[in-house]
Amino acid sequence: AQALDIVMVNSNAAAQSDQRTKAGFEAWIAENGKSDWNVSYLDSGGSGEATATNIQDAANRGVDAIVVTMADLRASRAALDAAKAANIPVFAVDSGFVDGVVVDVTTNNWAMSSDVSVYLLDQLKGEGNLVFFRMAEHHGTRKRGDVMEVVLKEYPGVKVLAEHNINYTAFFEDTARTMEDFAARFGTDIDAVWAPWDEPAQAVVNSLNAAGLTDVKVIGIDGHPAAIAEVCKPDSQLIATVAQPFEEMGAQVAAWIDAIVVEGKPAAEVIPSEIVYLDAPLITKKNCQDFL
Amino acid sequence: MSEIATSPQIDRVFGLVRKDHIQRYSTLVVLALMVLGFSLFVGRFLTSQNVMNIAQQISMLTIVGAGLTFGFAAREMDLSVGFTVGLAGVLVPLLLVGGTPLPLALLAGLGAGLLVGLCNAFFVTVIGIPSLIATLAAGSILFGINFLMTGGRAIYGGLPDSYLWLGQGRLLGIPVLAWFMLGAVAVAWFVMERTIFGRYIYAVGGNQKAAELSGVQVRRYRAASLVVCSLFAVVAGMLLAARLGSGQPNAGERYLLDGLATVFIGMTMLRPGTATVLGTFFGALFIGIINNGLNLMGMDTYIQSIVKGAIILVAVAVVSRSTKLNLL
Amino acid sequence: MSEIATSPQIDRVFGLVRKDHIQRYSTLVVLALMVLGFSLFVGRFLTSQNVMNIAQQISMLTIVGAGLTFGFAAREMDLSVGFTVGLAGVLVPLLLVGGTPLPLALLAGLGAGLLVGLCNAFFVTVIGIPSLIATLAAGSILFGINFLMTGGRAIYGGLPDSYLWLGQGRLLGIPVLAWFMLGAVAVAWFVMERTIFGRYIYAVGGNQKAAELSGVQVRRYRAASLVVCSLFAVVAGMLLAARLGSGQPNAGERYLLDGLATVFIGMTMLRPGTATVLGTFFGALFIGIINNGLNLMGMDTYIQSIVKGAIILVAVAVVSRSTKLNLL
Amino acid sequence: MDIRLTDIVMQFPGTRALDGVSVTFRDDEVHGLIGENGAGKSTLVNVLGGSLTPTTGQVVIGGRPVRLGSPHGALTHGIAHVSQEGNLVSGLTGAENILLGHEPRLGGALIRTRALRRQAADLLREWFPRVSIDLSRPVGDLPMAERKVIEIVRALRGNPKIVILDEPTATLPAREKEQLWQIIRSLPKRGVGVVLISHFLSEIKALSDTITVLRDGRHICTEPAASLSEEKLVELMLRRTGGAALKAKTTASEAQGPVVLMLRGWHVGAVEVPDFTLRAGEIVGLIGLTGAGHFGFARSLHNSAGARAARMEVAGKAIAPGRPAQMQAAGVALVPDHRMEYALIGEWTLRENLAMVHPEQGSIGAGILSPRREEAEAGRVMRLMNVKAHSSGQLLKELSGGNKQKISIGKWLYGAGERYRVMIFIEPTEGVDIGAKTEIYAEMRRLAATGVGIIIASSDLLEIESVAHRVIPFANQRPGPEIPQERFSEAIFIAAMSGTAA
Ligand SMILES: Nc1ncnc2c1ncn2[C@@H]1O[C@H](COP(=O)(O)OP(=O)(O)OP(=O)(O)O)[C@@H](O)[C@H]1O
Ligand SMILES: Nc1ncnc2c1ncn2[C@@H]1O[C@H](COP(=O)(O)OP(=O)(O)OP(=O)(O)O)[C@@H](O)[C@H]1O
Ligand SMILES: [Mg+2]
Ligand SMILES: [Mg+2]
Repeated sequence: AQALDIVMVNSNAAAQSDQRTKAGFEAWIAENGKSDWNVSYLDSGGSGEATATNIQDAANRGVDAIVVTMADLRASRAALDAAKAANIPVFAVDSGFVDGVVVDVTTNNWAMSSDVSVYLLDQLKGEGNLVFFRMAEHHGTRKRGDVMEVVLKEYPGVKVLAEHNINYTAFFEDTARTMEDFAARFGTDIDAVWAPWDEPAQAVVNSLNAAGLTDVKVIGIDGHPAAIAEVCKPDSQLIATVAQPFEEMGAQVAAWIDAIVVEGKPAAEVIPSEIVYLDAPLITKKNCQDFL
Repeated sequence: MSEIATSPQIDRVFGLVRKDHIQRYSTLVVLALMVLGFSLFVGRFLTSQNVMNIAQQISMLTIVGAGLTFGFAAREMDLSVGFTVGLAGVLVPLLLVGGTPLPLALLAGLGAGLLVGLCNAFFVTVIGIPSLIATLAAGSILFGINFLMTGGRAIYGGLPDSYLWLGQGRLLGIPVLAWFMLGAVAVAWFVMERTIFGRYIYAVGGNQKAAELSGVQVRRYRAASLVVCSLFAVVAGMLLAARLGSGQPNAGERYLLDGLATVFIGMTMLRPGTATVLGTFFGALFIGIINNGLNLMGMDTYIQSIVKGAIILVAVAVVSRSTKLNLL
Repeated sequence: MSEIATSPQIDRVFGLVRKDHIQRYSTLVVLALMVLGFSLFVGRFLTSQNVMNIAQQISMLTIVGAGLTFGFAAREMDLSVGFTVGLAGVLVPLLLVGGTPLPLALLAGLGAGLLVGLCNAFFVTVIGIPSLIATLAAGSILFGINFLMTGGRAIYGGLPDSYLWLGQGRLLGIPVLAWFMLGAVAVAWFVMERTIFGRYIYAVGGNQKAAELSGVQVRRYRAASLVVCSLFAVVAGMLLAARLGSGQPNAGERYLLDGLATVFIGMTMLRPGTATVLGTFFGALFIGIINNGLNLMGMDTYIQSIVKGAIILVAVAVVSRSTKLNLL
Repeated sequence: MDIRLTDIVMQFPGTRALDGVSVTFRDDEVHGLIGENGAGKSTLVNVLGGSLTPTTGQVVIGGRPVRLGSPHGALTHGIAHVSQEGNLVSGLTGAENILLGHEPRLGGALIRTRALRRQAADLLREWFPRVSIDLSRPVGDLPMAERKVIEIVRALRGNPKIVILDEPTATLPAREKEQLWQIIRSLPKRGVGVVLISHFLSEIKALSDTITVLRDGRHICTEPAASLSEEKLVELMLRRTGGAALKAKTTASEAQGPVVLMLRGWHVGAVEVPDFTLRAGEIVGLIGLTGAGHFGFARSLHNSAGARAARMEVAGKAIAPGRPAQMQAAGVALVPDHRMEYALIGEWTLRENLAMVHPEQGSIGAGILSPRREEAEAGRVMRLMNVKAHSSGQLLKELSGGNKQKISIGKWLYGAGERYRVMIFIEPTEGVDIGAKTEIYAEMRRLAATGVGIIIASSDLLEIESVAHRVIPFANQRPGPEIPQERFSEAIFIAAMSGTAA
């Protein structure tokens, strides 16, 4: 075994995606007995500037590998150059492939959204009123919203009652509050709610229940365990989500680090392509038991 | 000595009354006009359902604001209050998920608030660090603690219904949260306006030297104001997690700026320049009603933000023209 | 009559020097100790590469802090400063992507800052709204504008190299950002400490009534302090976007609390209780060095946050014990 | 019961304010404390009142050394302190201030609001039977004189053993002053000893049973008042023979200069002045009772934003009323009362305070300041005004009251040249010792001699008598008939002020 110093820079550690990636990464290390890997975790709290600073400091510290999760690496150009100059490999998880990164492992946000969006609209049988939550500040949620917007064009029978851009810093409370207001405003006119990821979807479900609305179809994306459990409740209004394999991404990156940094294999041999897409299956009330 | 100055000539008295009222109630008048406008032009604004929504939405903010009011009255600012909200909002769900009975978990939350308040008070009154710096540092420490407690993740599920009821249930047809808010406002108002404790808090904030010369134990009341701040913040935090049905380590952060806003707006009414509990309550109502009304109008988030800022400017302009407000 | 009092007995003079120095330099001593500690125990801390990194990392914060220092000196607080940073950080990249030549885009950024500053100043000095409220509302408005400009998304790519050079390049081996920071500090220091303009800003903040009765045009200098605040903020915003190579509408938000922290820490040194440009600079250095040093030690973010809070408390405790600091 | 201070040393950075002072204060006498500005009087009573802990030395009460620690600690030992700078909570009402810390309670925690109002009114009536103050208004809205009364009532409310009054009459108008004198005289009989600080020697002499003189932080003597003449007191305080110089009167100016200020139909607030003329070289005194409008009139000549005038001329040029900056440009200067509130910045150095009005004097052009030039000009003014400080870099807040006042005047001499044609002084010797008073009067006379027209508004009638050429008494917001110098006397002043002009 070889002792490694690794830094994992989380874009926003309060988000489940970062957490699950981290968990998968740690699990792989534990399973493979890499007790001499020393990993330090830096949280950028959602700030692009903090991400750049964290990468820069890690590069300067001279660690053996840097993992960046859920950031947008286009805003860390100079820091990546510093890592490159110091010959430190940078592994990106859902952070976009840019020059200076070994690989970006991710899922396809357009594809995930098209799966679940079409599913929702089909469940409505092309008729009904929709509340549309979006969030433009994160690239993933933005792409999902854009896809929904395009898909909607083919469903003239579905009317968007209201659109709301979620405030990222307090997304859960913001969504809950806004949904309450929409419930008061539209009442039983609401047939469906589209949320850009699972946590606001959960907030929407809570608010609907509190407002006494019981016949609304809600979808989320990410497939967080709590969301899958919610989908599995027969009477829950959350009808679908998409399971992103964050743990797998974490584990995959750990395995690559082992191969490239420890065993010294050339990156091109270990990693199939610059961007590696992992599958993200649609989860509905029918198949959810398989994912619990 | 003051015969001349106080000889109450009728017109002067009327002049005085009018001017006083402009100063004290102009922000409230704007609030009333806003309510009227929304009632007339926004369909579901005045439904009981929506009124309950507003009450629920502002309750945590009001509770945090009420706590901050004690601090402001004593001229102490608690910049750690958002993280204290977060602390309770993570600690209590964590304990509950771990199987601690509800009353114990709530007590632990209060205990944590007491501890935070006492630490802040120690650094401010014993060591002498200005509260702005001490609580800024405390906020940094609490931020770390909140995230460490859960390893950064939010807590979902596994919370007992009795707990969720605090944040989502109703009592006598009124949201439990609203009861908490009204209770907190009533208690805070009573303490500040009707007890010696409150009087001394105001005195310490008004003129520390004078309070000292009158035999008021200044340190004790400065310390108390910070402890009360933290206690109200943990109550808000526990309720927030119950409302969200989830413990989120960073959910409290927005309560600092929003809480300050309620206090500032409150300082423009009733006794202009002074933080009062009722003023803060109306301040929270003000913000809550703008948010809710604009949401019901279906206004876009970003435009809402602009309109909200503009309304605040207009509302405060009237009193500002006639009184010199010193908030700092 | 002054022969006796001024007869400089040696021990008295030494007594003076000692006590004064404790007050004025204790925070700096902690800073120096910290640098020493990191140099000894953290391998790469004292490399020229890392020193440049630190300079880059704190430069925007220092520039914002220098602006806020003008506000504090005049007793005006600009709570919109973070959103003003964001405004420039979105507007300038947007113009550049749209093909505007660099000098024009930068001028537009400065113009936007001037406009924001003048609006703030108008509401504060003409309408009379306390700056805490006026700038809080302005922040809400700017937040909306920043996001509306880009529809909420960040701007990537399409930025000219000459612009990126401002945020990422070097001049004479030193990061361009560091030059900007040093320039801003030098200019701000000179204006505040060596010009009548700066003296009047301090006068207005020190005793507004006395300044007015001394013939100082109080409004003008209060307004000026807010305009300077905004101007420094847009400079920081333009540099921030150049450093990131991206215009992010919410990138500025953390500059409010962090900027205040630098000013507060600065107020504990040199002239305790007064905001000074050099104090703010050292305050930013303080925070920047903690962040960088702990990062280099490989400490987890959350523990870093706790350690940072603790270091601030310790650093400020010494001066707080010996002086009464009034920041509010 | 005795309270004894023994061998008190108080060392401030750079200043030894008290140097081994021992005094005994008793609860059955009025103990006068005198000394020039900066002698250490306030410092001594701050030690007695618990606000300062001495560097060395002890406070001994009833034979036992005690540690007071804080004003609260002193209060528990029966020592109440009315400090030189006012200390009330301006947001609270008069009644609430009087009983702050002693509120009538219900169940230990609640305030009995009605009882509080009644008790406060009773206390006011008990101590100041002939003063009526609206105790239901926030004290921030009350005139200074009323605030002082409230402070004194608050100090007396718990029947202390010793009450410290640090220059209580410096800002009091005549009528309140007299009432306070009666109260001070009566206190020892009620078992309350008084420590009285005042720069009015006649007042000290008339009220005290015992007098202690301090000089440069050292105890000079403690003697029965009866054994000390005013001349002797001056000599002990100043180390020079008192007498002629201190009593000098302004000589009637022979040649009347040109008119420097002319007003017709002046309205400001409720004050109305139909006609006013001031000539170069003359000193005009304004007097009046509380609320008579003379202070407001004096202030309005410099800060006249709210004033209306049919005509206003300064040095022959017609101008419109305006803010201080405009009036200064026209040649009008004002030394206001309440210096810490209206003139000075405590956290600033003396140099910066002095340069506040005319910083350009210390500038090398283009608005850039030169510390060396500032230093030189500040030094000049400090020598001219004889300021007691260890350097021009000392912080203003560290100066004694009288020396602060000198800085407040010195501001207008820093870089002023011949620029001001009209100088207005309001209570120019508030808290100033008798030596410094003569220096300030001399400065006013010197300015007059250089062709400045001077207006002085003061509640110290002796001051007016010794410095003015003519006096305009105000009553009910209107000027009364002018009193020429040859008719000056206290009796005539008082008659004119109460509107019953002789
Ligand atoms: N906080 C302080 N720091 C430094 N020096 C001080 C401080 N307080 C007072 N002094 C100095 O101590 C000396 C005595 O001051 P004190 O206020 O006791 O004088 P005083 O006799 O009350 O004078 P006055 O009649 O002018 O009020 C002065 O030289 C003053 O400058
Ligand atoms: N130097 C000053 N310059 C401007 N305004 C002043 C000044 N001093 C006092 N004032 C104003 O006058 C109000 C009353 O002050 P103060 O109690 O001294 O009364 P006054 O006008 O001086 O008359 P009097 O002393 O006879 O009561 C203050 O609250 C303040 O608003
Ligand atoms: Mg004194
Ligand atoms: Mg007065």
